[in-house]
Amino acid sequence: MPHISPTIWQFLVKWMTNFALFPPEASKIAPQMDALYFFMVLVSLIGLTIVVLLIVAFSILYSKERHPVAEQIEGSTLLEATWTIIPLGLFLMMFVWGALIYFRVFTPPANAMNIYVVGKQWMWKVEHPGGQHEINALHVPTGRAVQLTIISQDVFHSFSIPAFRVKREAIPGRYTTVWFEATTPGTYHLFCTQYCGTEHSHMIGEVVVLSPEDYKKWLASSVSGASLAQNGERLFASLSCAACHNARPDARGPSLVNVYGAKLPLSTGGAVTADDAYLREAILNPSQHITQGFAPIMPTYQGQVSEEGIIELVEYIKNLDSGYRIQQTTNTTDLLPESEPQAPAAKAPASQAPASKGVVKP
Amino acid sequence: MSDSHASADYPFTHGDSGEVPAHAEHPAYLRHHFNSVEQQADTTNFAMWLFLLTEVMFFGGLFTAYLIYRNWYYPAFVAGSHQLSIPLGAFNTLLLITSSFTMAMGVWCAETRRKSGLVLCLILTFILGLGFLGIKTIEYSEKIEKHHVPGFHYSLSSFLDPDSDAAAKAAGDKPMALDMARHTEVYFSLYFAMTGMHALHMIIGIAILGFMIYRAHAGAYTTGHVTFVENFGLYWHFVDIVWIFLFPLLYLISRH
Amino acid sequence: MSEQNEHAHHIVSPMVYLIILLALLVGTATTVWASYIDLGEWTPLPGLVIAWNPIVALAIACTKATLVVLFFMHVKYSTRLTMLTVFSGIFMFLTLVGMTLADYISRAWGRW
Amino acid sequence: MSTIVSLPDQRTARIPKVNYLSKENGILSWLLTGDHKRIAILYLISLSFFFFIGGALAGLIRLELLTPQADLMATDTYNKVFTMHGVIMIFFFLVPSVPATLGNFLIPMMIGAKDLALPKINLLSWYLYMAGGLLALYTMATGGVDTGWTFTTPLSTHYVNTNVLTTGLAVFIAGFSSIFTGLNFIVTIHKMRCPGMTWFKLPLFVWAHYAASVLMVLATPVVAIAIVLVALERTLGIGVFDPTKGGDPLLFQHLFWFYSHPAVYIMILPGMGVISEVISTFSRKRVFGYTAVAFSSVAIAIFGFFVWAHHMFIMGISNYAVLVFSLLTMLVAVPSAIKIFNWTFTLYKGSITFETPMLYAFGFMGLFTIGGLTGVFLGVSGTDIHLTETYFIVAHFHFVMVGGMLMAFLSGIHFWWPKMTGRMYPEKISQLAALITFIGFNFTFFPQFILGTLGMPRRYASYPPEFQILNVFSTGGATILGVGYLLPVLYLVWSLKYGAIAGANPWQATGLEWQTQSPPLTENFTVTPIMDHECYDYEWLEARKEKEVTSVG
Repeated sequence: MPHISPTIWQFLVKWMTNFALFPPEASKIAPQMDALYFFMVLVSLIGLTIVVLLIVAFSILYSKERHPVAEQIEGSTLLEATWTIIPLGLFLMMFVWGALIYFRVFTPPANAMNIYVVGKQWMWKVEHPGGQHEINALHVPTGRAVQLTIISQDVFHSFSIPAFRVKREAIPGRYTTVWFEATTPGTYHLFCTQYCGTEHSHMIGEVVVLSPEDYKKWLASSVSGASLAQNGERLFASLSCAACHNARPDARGPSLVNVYGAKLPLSTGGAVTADDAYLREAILNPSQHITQGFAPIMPTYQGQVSEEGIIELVEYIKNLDSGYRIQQTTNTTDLLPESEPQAPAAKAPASQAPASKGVVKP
Repeated sequence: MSDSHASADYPFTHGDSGEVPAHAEHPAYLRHHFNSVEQQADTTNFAMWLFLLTEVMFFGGLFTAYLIYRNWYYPAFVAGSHQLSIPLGAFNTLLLITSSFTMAMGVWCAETRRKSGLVLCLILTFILGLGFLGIKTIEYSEKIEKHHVPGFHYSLSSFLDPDSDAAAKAAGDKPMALDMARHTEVYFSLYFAMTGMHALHMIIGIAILGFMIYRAHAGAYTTGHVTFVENFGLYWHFVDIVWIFLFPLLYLISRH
Repeated sequence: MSEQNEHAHHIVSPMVYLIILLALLVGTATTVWASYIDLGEWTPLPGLVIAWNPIVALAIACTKATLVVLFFMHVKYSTRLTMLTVFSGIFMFLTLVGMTLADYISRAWGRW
Repeated sequence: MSTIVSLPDQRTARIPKVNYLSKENGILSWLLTGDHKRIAILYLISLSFFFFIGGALAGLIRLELLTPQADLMATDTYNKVFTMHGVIMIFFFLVPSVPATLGNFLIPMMIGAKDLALPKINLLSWYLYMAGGLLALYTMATGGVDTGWTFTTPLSTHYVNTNVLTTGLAVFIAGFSSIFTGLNFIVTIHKMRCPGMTWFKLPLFVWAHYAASVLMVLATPVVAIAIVLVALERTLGIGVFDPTKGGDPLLFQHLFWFYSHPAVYIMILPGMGVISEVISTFSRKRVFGYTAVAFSSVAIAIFGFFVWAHHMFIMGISNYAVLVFSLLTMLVAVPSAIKIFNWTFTLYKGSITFETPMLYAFGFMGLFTIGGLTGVFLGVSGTDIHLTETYFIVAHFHFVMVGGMLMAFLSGIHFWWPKMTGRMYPEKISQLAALITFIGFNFTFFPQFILGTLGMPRRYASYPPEFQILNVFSTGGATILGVGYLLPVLYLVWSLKYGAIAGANPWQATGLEWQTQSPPLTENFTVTPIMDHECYDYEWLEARKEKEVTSVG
């Protein structure tokens, strides 16, 4: 064997070992999308071979030597019809199949585990409801539907996991959602596929799929401080949302208990289900989202709360199943010296909060 | 003179005569590549219409933006629209419609070769156009005073507390929430984009009008060759149509 | 000739122009007057509210525009080709506005 | 291999003394010309200049992607390089390429007119093109722009401080150049056809340009207003696209893609026109199903307006809109399939020869079929989720634009070179160049399909190591492609002086442009021709040749 220079040898080794041709299928939707993909590849190959074979055949059969005098043919409507109907039929079949997959990918199931993703110029911030915060990484368990609620803080990004065949644009100003169910444990690529500036090609990361047990271990080992809901509670108090939304019957703002998923009648008529997007809009542009029977006095928090803050508030509101937590925060704010004197003396009967120690009656 | 060999291949060149067959006597303004005056006038008219098509699509983008944001921020559009004065807007519409009329009369004068009539109509159109722009400057200056120009310290005071603002008080506006008041800037962005683009087209029109008056005075358009006046008429009427749509959409949002 | 050129160049009489001018002025007056009256709303489907005021304003503006196009711009007297051009322009304008609005309106329907 | 080229006897053949090139000379005769043929030559020279700048930028991109790390240049330089590659290639080469050169030169001759309807507007169109082009070069020289050719807001309005305004102005001006060319063609085709030239006697080249011109006139203004709004938002801060001020960045996507999808049909339709002419001439046959091909051009133009949001499937537009636009994208794919099959069946029972234009045409048909079919992959909403914004899209549009459009452009340049210059190009080396281009092209862009399915994102300066092999293939192919594109410049310029004298109709083609001398007279025909025969009427051509041979004796 003649001497192969090290660089070529290194290249060949790389060729043998590190050479991907098709992305791994690591989510439930991946095989379905690959089925459609290979069907389309097959149809395209057949179509291409038909065209190429015809061209080659006609070129050989009717070249100038073999067929010096050309016969003028006007055309045939039958042939025209065939190569209009057949491609149209094939394309429509692909359209229907594709639309089914599209709806399956972008309609999260109700029981999906929600993870928030905030795209920011040149990094992905992933926030698990339990409080785990990850940068350019996403740990998910297998066999569980995971819904990503994605938003961007500045420009268009696009959260793309090729191995899951899933991709959703991160848009500043509104949530976009996508869901997947991971199947095979492993580490897969995470890309930002919408051009977002200088470090666009470094805005990458890895998606680590763990078996349910490993996922629990990871959750336990990586908890960092309070959960999103707890942070949301602190924000809820510091922004003095409780001043109006204090779940008392005489409150100035609608009660937020079990509001998530409820159908809210709006002051402008019509009703809307309170999902993440609605809650975010209600915080930032309240005057368009006033629940019936309440005065439009809620101030806007645009520019005062970061995207992560809104996510924490939304998470807090989603977990509000009783007025108890709000009462607790309201009472503590009463203790603060500068909090304004108590509203009219007729204090509504304390909500059904169990007598908990450490609460000082004013 | 193409040499004899060449002529064998070209069936469309006469033997070796080579000289262009005598044309019927044609007026000076007929361009060489047209076969008749009729074809030339017809062609330039069609070309003008195609150009107006591009203008329709150009303003189409602005109208799309307007319709979307009007649905999204209707209260802000109402408050913004109350800042505009209907008398000035209506008067501007009258001015522009009359200038369209005088322009049409100008085209008629050119067709019937009435030079003085043509010059008079063109001057009237010129004055009415200037009047329109004058009123626009009044309106714009009023907005600049009130800081309603987006991007230049845009102030929300006249929406947050309408009593401090004469126009808002007159329209009986109620104080607006801050987030909706902030979206009035989108209204004024569109207001200035649309009326600004329209005014720019007016200025171009008036400039061409000035040139035409000078040429008409020299007797150019009353010799039977009216395409320039006719095409300018089409442009002017188009600019008038844009205003006919702008006026109700921007000024008359829920005045009751 | 390649295509029947415009028949004898039809000269529109000033009387027609005058009538159209009056019609346009009346149109402007009506649209201003109509904007001061609350024409109410109509809700064919829950959540879909159609206010009559903008519809009326647009209808008046469209009639004024058609008058200007037909008479001031002589489309009424010109070839079918000019008519075709005007319609293709309007059609493309409505496509741009319509299909873009179709996206915005149907966004609120689903959870997406 | 036999050929149909019939040149006059080289010993006595001479370039005709009076022609559009020799009629008047001096720089002013070129810069102030109204002659559509001279404007076409001006466009040809400036287009080639911009093509090689764009090509050089493409070379830089491919060199950078040889290695997984971003090591050839800093990432923001890479961003500026691919942005300028996009802007120059699309706005300053692909959109004007065939219409401005071959269209300008040939449409008046094909319909028997003396010139385009509005010669001065035609010259203005070239000046606007040059103004836009020089402004784009100025932008490159003074720091470039790194927003991508799509100017995505809010990136282009708030988050970059490079020359977005000057690039926007350059594109705005070049847009008007395209509008004026389209306007000129529509008016000429409608109003200046010679007697007897009905709509169904028009060559398919003219039909394709008519459809493309309708797109140019109706779609370009919308990108003009989109750029104006981006400029206003960038300078004055109006809140039309700015989410913090209540604007919607998706509105820019709607306005931008409303133009940019018809723009891809503006680019491909003229190429299809060239292919119809070349396939018909080199198989000596009328195009199979002439009316079907003509109407499919118009159908592509019309349907091209309703499909733009398939560029935005994952951007959060409503799922109902995705359904509508995906369905309409399927409809717009069908006319292209009709054309491919009609060209294939034109070869049936023909008398085919394989000169360079025909080789490029075969290359076009193969590559455009792949390009078109992969477009359906992206039109189907399901697979689009995985494939959008990856190298699959880069491969798709390069297959259609470079494999389709550029092959058609080169085929047209070689086919009409004798008519434009009176000289024949050298046959053997140009067939070699066509082969090299075809091979180089497939080596460059086929691996990118695989990279796309692997999920490699667009516009990445660095990528994971397992993608390197395919990228090395792609760069290797790019070098071959580069050679393939350099060769024509060499031998075409060489042929200007040393090429064989072509005579009026070297290919014995049936088009009206071949029935007059080459290079043609300034007024194209001394006597306005009468179109008394069908187009692609080879019997009429034979009959005329016998009559002519006897009459000259």
